Amino acid sequence: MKFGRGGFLPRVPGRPSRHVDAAPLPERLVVELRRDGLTYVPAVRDSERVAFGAPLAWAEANGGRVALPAPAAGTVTIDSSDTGSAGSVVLNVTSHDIHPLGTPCTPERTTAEAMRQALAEAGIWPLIWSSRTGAMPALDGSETPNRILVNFVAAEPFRARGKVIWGEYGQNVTAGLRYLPRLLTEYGIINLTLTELDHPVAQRIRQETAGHAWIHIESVPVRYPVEHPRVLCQALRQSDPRFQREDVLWILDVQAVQAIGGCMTDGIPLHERVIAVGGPGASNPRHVRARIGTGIDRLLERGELTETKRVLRGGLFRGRPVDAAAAVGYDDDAVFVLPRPEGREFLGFAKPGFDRTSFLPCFASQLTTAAADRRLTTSLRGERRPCIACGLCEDACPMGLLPQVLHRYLYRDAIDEAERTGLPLCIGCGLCSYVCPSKLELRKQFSEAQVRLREEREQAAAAEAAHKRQEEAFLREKEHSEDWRK
Amino acid sequence: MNPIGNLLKRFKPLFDQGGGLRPLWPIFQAADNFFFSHVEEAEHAPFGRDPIDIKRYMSLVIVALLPSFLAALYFFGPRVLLMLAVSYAAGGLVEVLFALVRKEEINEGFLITGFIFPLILPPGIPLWMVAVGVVFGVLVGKEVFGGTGRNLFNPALVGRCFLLLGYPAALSKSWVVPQSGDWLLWWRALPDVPADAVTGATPLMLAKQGTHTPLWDLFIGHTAGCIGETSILMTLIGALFLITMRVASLRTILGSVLSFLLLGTILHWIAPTRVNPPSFNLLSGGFLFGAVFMATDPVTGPVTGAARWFYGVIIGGATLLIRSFSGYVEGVMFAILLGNICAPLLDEIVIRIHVRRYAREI
Amino acid sequence: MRSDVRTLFFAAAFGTTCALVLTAVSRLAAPYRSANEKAEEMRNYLSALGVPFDEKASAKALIEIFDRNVVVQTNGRLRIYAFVPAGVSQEAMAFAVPLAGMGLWGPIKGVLALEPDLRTIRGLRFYQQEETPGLGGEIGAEWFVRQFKGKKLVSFTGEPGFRLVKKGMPLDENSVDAITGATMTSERVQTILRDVAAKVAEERGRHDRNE
Amino acid sequence: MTATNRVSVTCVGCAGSKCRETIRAGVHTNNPILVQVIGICSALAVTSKLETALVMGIALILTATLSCFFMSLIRNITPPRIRMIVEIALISVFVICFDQILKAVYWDMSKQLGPYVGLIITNCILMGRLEGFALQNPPLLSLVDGFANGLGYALVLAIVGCVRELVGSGSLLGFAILPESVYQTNLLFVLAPGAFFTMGLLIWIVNAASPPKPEKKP
Repeated sequence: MKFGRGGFLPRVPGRPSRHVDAAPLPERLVVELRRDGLTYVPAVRDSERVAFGAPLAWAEANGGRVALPAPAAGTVTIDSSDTGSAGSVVLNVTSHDIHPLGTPCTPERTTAEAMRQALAEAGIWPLIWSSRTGAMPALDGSETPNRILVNFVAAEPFRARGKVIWGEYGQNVTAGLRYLPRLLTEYGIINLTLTELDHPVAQRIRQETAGHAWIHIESVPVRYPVEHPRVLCQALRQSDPRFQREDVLWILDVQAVQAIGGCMTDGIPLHERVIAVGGPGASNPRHVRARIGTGIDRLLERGELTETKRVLRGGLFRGRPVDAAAAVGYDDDAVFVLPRPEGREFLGFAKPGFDRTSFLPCFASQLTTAAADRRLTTSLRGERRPCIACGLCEDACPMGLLPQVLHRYLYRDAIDEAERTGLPLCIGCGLCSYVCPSKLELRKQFSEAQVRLREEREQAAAAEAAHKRQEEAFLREKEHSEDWRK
Repeated sequence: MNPIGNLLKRFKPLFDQGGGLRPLWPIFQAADNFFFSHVEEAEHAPFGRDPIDIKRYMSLVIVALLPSFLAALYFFGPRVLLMLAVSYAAGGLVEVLFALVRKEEINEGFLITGFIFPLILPPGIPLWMVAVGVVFGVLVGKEVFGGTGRNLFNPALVGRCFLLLGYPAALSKSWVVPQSGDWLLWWRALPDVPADAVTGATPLMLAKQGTHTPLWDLFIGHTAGCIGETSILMTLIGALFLITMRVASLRTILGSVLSFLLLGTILHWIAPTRVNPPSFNLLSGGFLFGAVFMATDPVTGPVTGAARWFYGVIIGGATLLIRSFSGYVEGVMFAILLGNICAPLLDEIVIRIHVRRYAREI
Repeated sequence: MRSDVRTLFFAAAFGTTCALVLTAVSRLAAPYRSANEKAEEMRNYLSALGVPFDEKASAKALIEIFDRNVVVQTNGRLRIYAFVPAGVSQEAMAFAVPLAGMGLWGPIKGVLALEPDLRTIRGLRFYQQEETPGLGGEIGAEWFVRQFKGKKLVSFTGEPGFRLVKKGMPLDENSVDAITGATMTSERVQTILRDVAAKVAEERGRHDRNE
Repeated sequence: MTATNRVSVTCVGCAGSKCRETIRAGVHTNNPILVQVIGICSALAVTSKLETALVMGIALILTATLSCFFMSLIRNITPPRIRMIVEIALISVFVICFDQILKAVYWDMSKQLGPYVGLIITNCILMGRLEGFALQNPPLLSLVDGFANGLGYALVLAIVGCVRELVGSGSLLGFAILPESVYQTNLLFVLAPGAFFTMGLLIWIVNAASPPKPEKKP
């Protein structure tokens, strides 16, 4: 596939090994009631006993209902004390057993309708991204994709890698790939994206999928944020002339396919995630298989969740810090441990820099291939300065935007000009903030402006609607009075 | 902690809130941040940041300038050091004063301005003129616009322009033939050039009168000219460094050099008497130095990458035209200032094109 | 309609008043002004010819001195001002010719004074020029024009013209030092001098034939 | 009798404060050059020496005062449709008179000022004052206004001229202040760009000292 310029993969220490550990199964699982921007309403009462896979909460979305299935059997406590978040459901586990729900069926005998229903109930549906809605696809069958793109690549340091999941759940993934065509239109195509096509894992995938003509394998560069659905979508549009603008594309990653496979063949809902625990602060970087609801502290070795380190949920770029109480969610696949800065370095800017890598090839680490950014901490690593228009953000931007120009517009509050200059296209990958030598908070600035823009649009639309209503009421009134006069 | 750390620690209370030297806080802070890296935690995603910062970015330019500086030292003697000291002292004073008045931090941008400024002056220029020039450059070229990042014009070039227009006679008398041999003589003559140093015309002046300096001398830098710009070899080393480090915009450099050569070839073919041969033109005077170190100043150039091509073309073309068809033998300075003026316009054009593209995608 | 008439009437009255005022002022000032203008020109010729006069003399006095001492002849393309000192001799003691041409930034105008042989330069003055101050502008400076005194307007091969050579080069009776750093202006001045030298040479030929 | 007296007294007092206000506006708060930045092309051209700057300033004061006064006198009988032409004509009359007189009695100065005295006709300051003030105000107040604006212009010109002559030639009013042996004259200040810099810096200093009030948004 053709990718534009931009994107960057920093060399960060603490890459998780291919080994997959099983996290301990705790007695208490916490399921947050907020996921993918949706707030779920509990479907159970306090101290009610639920079975494995039974819906804990529902949310209405896109013409249907999606569920949060219980990751284990147990007694429920509803915790809504937290005013900030939507609250959570705490499950006191009585049994960790996993057993199939419902009857398995073959792909040939499954209908799209049934499959959508099953995926929504199993909590898998929100893992699919649709190019039409920019989020999870509609549940009522109103959209049928011409394409489904299954992404094996995770460039953001460090998210669970497709190859690891393939190695662990190869069968489930192939099964999932067999079910996916049910959701497609006729003669629809499934694209698989891999990094290298001649890698042993890639060759095995090709062998497995060799019989299926509708599966196309594509190679993509490992450059963050290549896994972002909008980047993939743009690249597909640019490289494949058969893929039209009005065509619908669904994108999902390997873990979602694996879950689909599990759900459709064995009837097992989404109940565990493979999580990459890595980063310069991780003492044992590895992959961990964890039941949903397991506290994130259970994934970490002792000493990682302390004052001197910051634990991010998600990768380096998009991860957000979590506290000790946070638990594994239905869509988590990464925990990034970043040390906090300690002490100040003497004449740091003048050192050759074998222990730091940068977007610019201006550190000595460039000379060796093995060097990694061993000094990566939560520090800004520099003073905040005004923009000097160095253009690094433009080089790094994967969407071909001009972040420096947007910054200038937003600096003087010209939000309309920023909108015309492509602000809505920003995907919030954070690379511009990452590379900025002046340490400007570009990502924050852009996402705030996007929110403001959306609010303004909504307000304008609401005002217009109100105006229209008023006018109509006035007309009715007038008609009415005229009628009355007659 | 090393001794400098201890020293800074001991004096810190004086500059802290309530200390006796509180108004001078920016100076202390600049020193503190110079020696010890600034530590501030990221409060927003991404929580890890790239190690590049403005200090590193700017110091790379200084490193790239070092070869030219050393060549200047070799050709024009220890007076070059004195000029550098004067430039830093006088310009730094203005910078610090403004930081104090505005209660802002002292910016790193001046490090480059102060270093580059003496390199674009003739070797025999009186020291007070160095000071006046750099003060004017920093004041009118930068501080008037609000400081680093907001200036329209390259401060060093503004300072030089001021000197050229203000003291044309003094400047045209200050060209000295490099006296690499007798160091002792140059030391003794400080702070002036030795009395018997031969004043000579620059290669471009000579070319106007029909004498062309051999290309090899031009390449090595054994000619009269501004102290930093004579040695093309050293400029090329600096350029190579900047380009591999990706600190200087390759687009600007290529745009200017290619347009300069292309237009030069065409015009030389049309009017060989007026226009010097392109090889001679490229190697003589300060064109390369300007294109590599001054045109690539990101603040005064265009903001967008695509506009940098055209920016380079304007600089290359204007230099050639000024050199060939005007009363000035050298045109880089005016060409770059002209480019600075055009930069926002070029940006606007590029942004318009982008807007059209985005309109299709949104 | 009424307002149109009113406007017309007002305009006529106002215009007439203004015109009257202007005419009056102009008439009152005219003699002084034209005297000043004429004196300005004469001052240049007088000083180039080396006629003794008081720098601070009034316009009237200057014109008087000029009329007494200078004879203006127009021969072909050339206007020649001959210095014939009143009551001393009938022979011209010196001649002056106007100089004009383009400089680097604008027109250059001046006066060239010659000895009676029409070869040797007696004096040179540029009274109008817009060259770069400090560089080309130095052509108006005393040190520059003083160099020309006593030099010849003809090279020793007999070709009319004059050369401005780079400082430090050997000088002969047909060349002076150019201004360092003002190559273009020096070239222009050289061209202007060559033009006028050609005209003078023509005139000299006629002169010689007459004699 | 006493009543009329009081009325006239208040009138004078009121006029006095208004008069002060007008002068303050013209010279400082609404200075034509420093605040409105109009009429600067002559200010760039004639300020290389203090003497020319002063004469130009005087010329503007005179023409502005006189034309404001006379315009205000005839403001009620001037047909609105041709008022612009009348204004121009009025200005030209005074300017041409001044130019003629200058040429007759002060030839050297007239030569140095070149076309700029004549160009006062097109100076925005004069048109602006006539159009914006004299047409609405009584003759005496208009006279004061014209004078104040002329004075504001002349003061700025004098300051710029001072700086330029001092820096550019080392002298003031033709007297050498800075000896040539010590001081090297700066030719940039003799050229027009010098006026740009001086004027720009002057505007900067004045604005920094008393920041202009932001315009009220409607």
